[in-house]
Amino acid sequence: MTAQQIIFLIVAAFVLGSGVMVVTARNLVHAALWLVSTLFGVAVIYALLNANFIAVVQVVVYIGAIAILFIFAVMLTRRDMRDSGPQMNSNWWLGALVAALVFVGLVFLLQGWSGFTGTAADLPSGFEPISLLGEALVSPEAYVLPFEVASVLLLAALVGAVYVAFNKK
Amino acid sequence: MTTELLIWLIPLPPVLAFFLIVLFTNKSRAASHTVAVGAAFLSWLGAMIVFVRALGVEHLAEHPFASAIDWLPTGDTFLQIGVLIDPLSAITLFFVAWCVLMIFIYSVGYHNFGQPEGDHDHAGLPPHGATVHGHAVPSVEPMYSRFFAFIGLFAFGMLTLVVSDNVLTMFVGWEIMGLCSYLLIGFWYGKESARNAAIKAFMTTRIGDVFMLLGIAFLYSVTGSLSFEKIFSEEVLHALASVPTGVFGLSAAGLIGLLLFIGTIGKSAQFPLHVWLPDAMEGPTPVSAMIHAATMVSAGVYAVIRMFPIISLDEKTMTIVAFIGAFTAIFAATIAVAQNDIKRVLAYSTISQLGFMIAALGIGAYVAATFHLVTHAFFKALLFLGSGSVIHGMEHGVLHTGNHKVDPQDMFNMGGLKDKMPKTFWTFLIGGFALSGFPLVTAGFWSKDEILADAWAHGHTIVFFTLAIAAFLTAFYTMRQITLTFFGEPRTEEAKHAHETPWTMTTPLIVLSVFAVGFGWVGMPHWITGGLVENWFHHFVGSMLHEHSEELAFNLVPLATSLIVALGGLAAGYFTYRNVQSPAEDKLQIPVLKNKWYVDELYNVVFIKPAVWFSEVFVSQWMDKGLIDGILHLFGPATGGVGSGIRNYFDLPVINRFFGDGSADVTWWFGKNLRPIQTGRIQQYLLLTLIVLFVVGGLLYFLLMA
Amino acid sequence: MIPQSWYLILAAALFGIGMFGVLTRRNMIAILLGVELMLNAVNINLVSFWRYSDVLNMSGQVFSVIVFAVTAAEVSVGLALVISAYRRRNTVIANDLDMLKF
Amino acid sequence: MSFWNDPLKVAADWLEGIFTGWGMDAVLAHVLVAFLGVLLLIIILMVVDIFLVWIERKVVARFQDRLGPNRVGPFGLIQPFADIIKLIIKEDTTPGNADKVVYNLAPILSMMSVLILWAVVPLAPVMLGTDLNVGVLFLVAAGAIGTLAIIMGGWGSNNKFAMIGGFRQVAVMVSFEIPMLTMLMIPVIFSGSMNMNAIIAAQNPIPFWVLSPLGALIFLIAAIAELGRAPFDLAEGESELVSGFNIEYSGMKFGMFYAGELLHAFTFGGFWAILFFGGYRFFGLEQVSPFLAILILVIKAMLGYWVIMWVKYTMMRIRIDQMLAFNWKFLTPLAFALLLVTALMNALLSPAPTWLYALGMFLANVVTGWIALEIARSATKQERDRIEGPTKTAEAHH
Repeated sequence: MTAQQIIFLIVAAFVLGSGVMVVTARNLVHAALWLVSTLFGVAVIYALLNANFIAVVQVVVYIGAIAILFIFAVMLTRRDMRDSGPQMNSNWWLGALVAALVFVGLVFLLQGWSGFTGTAADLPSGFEPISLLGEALVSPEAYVLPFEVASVLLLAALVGAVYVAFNKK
Repeated sequence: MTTELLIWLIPLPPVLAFFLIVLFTNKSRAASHTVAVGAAFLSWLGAMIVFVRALGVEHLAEHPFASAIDWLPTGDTFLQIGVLIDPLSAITLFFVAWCVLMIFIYSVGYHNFGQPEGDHDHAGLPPHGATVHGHAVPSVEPMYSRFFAFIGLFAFGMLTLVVSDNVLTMFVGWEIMGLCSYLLIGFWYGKESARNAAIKAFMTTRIGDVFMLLGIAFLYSVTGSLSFEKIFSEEVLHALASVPTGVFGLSAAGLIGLLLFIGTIGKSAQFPLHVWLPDAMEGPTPVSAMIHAATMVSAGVYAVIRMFPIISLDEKTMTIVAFIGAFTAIFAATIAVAQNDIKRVLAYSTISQLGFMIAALGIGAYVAATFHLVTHAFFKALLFLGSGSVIHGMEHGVLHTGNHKVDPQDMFNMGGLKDKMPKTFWTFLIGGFALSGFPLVTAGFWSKDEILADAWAHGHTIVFFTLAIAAFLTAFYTMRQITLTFFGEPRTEEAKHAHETPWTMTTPLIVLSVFAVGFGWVGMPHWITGGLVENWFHHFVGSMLHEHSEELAFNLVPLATSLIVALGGLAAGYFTYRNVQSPAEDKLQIPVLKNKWYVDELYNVVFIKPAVWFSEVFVSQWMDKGLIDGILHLFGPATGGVGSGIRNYFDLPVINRFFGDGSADVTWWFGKNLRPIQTGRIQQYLLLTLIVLFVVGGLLYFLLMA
Repeated sequence: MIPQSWYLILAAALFGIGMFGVLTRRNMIAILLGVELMLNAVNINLVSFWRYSDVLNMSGQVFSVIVFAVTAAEVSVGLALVISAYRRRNTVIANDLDMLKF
Repeated sequence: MSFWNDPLKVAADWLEGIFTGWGMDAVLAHVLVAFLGVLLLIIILMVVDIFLVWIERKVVARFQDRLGPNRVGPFGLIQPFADIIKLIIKEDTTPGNADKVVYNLAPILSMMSVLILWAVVPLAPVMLGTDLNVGVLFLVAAGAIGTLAIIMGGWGSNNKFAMIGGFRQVAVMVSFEIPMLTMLMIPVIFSGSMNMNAIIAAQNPIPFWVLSPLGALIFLIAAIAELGRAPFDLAEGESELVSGFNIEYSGMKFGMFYAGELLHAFTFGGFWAILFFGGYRFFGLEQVSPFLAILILVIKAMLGYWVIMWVKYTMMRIRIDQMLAFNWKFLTPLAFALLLVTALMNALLSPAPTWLYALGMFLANVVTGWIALEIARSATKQERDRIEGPTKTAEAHH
């Protein structure tokens, strides 16, 4: 077992543990903070995958914006923040069963795939994923259209969110 | 900008103006006419640039400005859409652009822009005037913007036709103009006469268009192309001339030429199909000018000139063309003599002058016909706009006296307008003289003289004499018109109060009168200038033909003839009508002329009555009501019996009870029982979805694997 | 070296946890938290597929970037809806908002 | 290679040699040495931080025409240590019903968000924590953790003032992150890299503040707002929120917030120097020795820190709505416009000679700034007329 594998296992355990806390924590602010730690762990996973840019963007976007938004939303709906009632549905066991089935099904499907246990090739020397990514995002032959559509989607979401949440006097 | 691109752009501003006005600016009069006149100006500017550049090109006929792109796929090949500027289209573009711009500007004044809204004007009727501080003043046209939209489209049609490089786009422009003439002749659709005239114009020209389309189809089937460049090449022309058709012993070229020429007969109002044009006077006067001078009828002649290489291949066709042209020239001239409506005289004069051009083409005088087309466009536009100005002035008088029974278009109600409307008078006089062919100074003289000279020189004596007489009549009725309108004393109270029109109307008159005089000089035969200046026009347009036509030598007979008929006609007209005060004193009010040789009546008896009889009595009464309805009435009860049987024994019990109500019951039952599933709880839905997905997915997986 | 299966199993597990959250939490914000976990699982998959196939082909990273954008949009609108619902109905419990039934 | 030229490498090699000599595994030794390096950096930073307290207090005193600490040690140099002792021996209170984990985690995270920044700070050409190829983005990512720390502190205290302070600070940080991120792109455009070292290397011979003075200014403003210092110190707002998000903290926990803020300010001064003033570069002096390079960087960072202090002690606090309006209606559009202008000019001028490139960039910045100021001026005038209009007429009425 190499050092990398050990790190992976530690991080994966951290991610999964935090993830479980996200969905089980009674206090929603704690759940959101556990989400932060999950996301941070996922960022480390990205770094392990040599995707530095994605890792940093994960921290900037998820922790810097999305998690903060969640915490804000929790605080703005404060009445239920310290809700002492159950945080789960009555049929939570069914949800758990389905989620477990999803996991088992996914793994079952994946292990039939030939590339399942494949290992990664070494990165070519002088490999600059950022510039490649940048070019892929703005190149007309590649992904400029989805990229622009995503930006339009963001704008629409911005307008929509302001409109929906705006307190009409 | 390359010249080719510019040519592409020339027709576009008016059509853009059309859409702009229709879609956006139709609420604002000022915006509408600004857009329309601006568009006309842009087209004019483009046309002038192209024209000047065309002048600078040596051998323009061999190396025209041309550009084409693929348009309609026809199997493996494409029908092309393209533009072409050769000497002929350059010169046509020149006069079209000028006339269109002038007419657009004129329309602003003609429709009383700046005047108040009428007291009881309705859309679809000419404005009746408004009362301001107790005075009657002209009122603005209620459908002002609509008018500019339509003439914009009209100009687009004409410009498209002129710049197109193939018969198909030419035909498209041709048909756009057909539509616009319908819309504009019927512009005041509140008047029954205008409605009828619009329908008449549309239907009559349609006859010609159908034949023209046949000709185009035939041309395409024979040559496989519609581009001028292809069909006028030596080999294609040769092939066309040598293919027999078996129709009247004409060659393919002859038949195609004849069919296309029938289109022109309709569009340019030649003899059998001329009846629509006088009635088209129901439209506003700028429209008359547009149709009669700048665009539509010129388009007909332009088409014949354009198709001349094909038409001229067959002698028989040429003879027919010459005959119809000459006959129309004299026939319409005789009618014009007896008309009292100022615009109608001009309408018949137009028919007659177009006859001149057609006759000239029929005898092979290509350059002379083109020359006359251009000069005629200028002076006839001038005359129409002038007559519109006169009518406008008279309407002013009518508004003043309030006597709406007086027809402001009847020349016998006028008289003495010379002093009331000096600018209109002088420009009208110039136009009239140009029409009559007043020697040496006017453009009309040079072009008409060239036609006569051509006819004489090539031995077409009959044509020559016919046209000479027609020219005499032309001078006569023109002078009659001028005398009755402008000279003498005012014959009515209204004429006394006639008033000069605003600058928007007089400026175009002045500009056009410059051309009515000046344009003749570019086509002076070289013997008059002693060879100092070459006959530029002959040189320029004559280069279009494969064998360059020789310029004619000086010949005294046609020159003397044109001098005599012009001056004689003018003199006769003036002296005859100098003292005529009322229609009763007019000795030329011969019924047969007054009634246009009874052609309308003849058509009425020969075509319309039988058609009405056929539809009303034969089809409607006998066939439809008698035969078909009878059969149907038989079917009715029988079907009714069967139907009620089916209804009672099949429809009600089976369809309604079992299928209709039954399915509703079943659906209702299901709905009632499935209702608890729809809890409105999103997580339950999701859970259910996933479970179903698992069951179905698992089943599929194992079934497919097995 | 780490075989790809580790990443895929991690992603699948995270996805399952997220789905459990979505299916069982009563609070709408908590449901959205679960959605976030699921989206992250997807992103792990995307990036690992990028790393384990041709690294010169950036499709995996590009799509994960687009997932970021979509997530941001989803969260902003979703939370705006939650707050709006809270203002109107005074609750953030998903099962209390069941007006859309028969 | 000598200690003089590459001290870190030499020291690390020596230490690794010692560890392996003890019979330790080579990989483990490497990791251990790396950890020791991190520890060393943190210790140095903490020491610097202690002196920053002294500097801050001295500078504010001079600004306010006072002497500042002058009793403990020469020039009061020992004063911060006295402070620390006071903070440590103070009672560590925790509010009732506070969310203890969150409450205690917040100051640590706050300090961490600052320390983590130094991972990408190039102290010298050969001395930096990690040569990350997305170093610039890392800056923002660490800022995100700082935001989290403040909201955790605000919420965990179970105090309304703390909560409001936290809210305010987060609103400010989240919104000022946008112009800051945008301005970070300007050195990236010029250098074509997000790597800190590459950015510094690209500032030869022209530092980026010449190419983009407006960019440097906007970055500074956004940085001050990120720091939450005056005039953007609404989260603390002594007069209204009685210290804001850290109201319930006492003892060393408060000390960590406080020290974190000072170090953060110093760090941003450093980043300002790196991104716009050439970092450790000073007429080739940095090539002589890494120690000189560090000295240069520290001096430049101190200058930036001094500017930040200068602003803090001369400007008054502005209202939250004004601040957010200033960001969203002025700074963000201006930043976007400047980014566009810079990118366009860069594309346009890249074939031009250097002097023309620099001149064009400079002028483009000046023109953009001038246009923005004109627009702002006319908007302000309208606003003022709208508000003061009735007052004036009322005065006229009297």
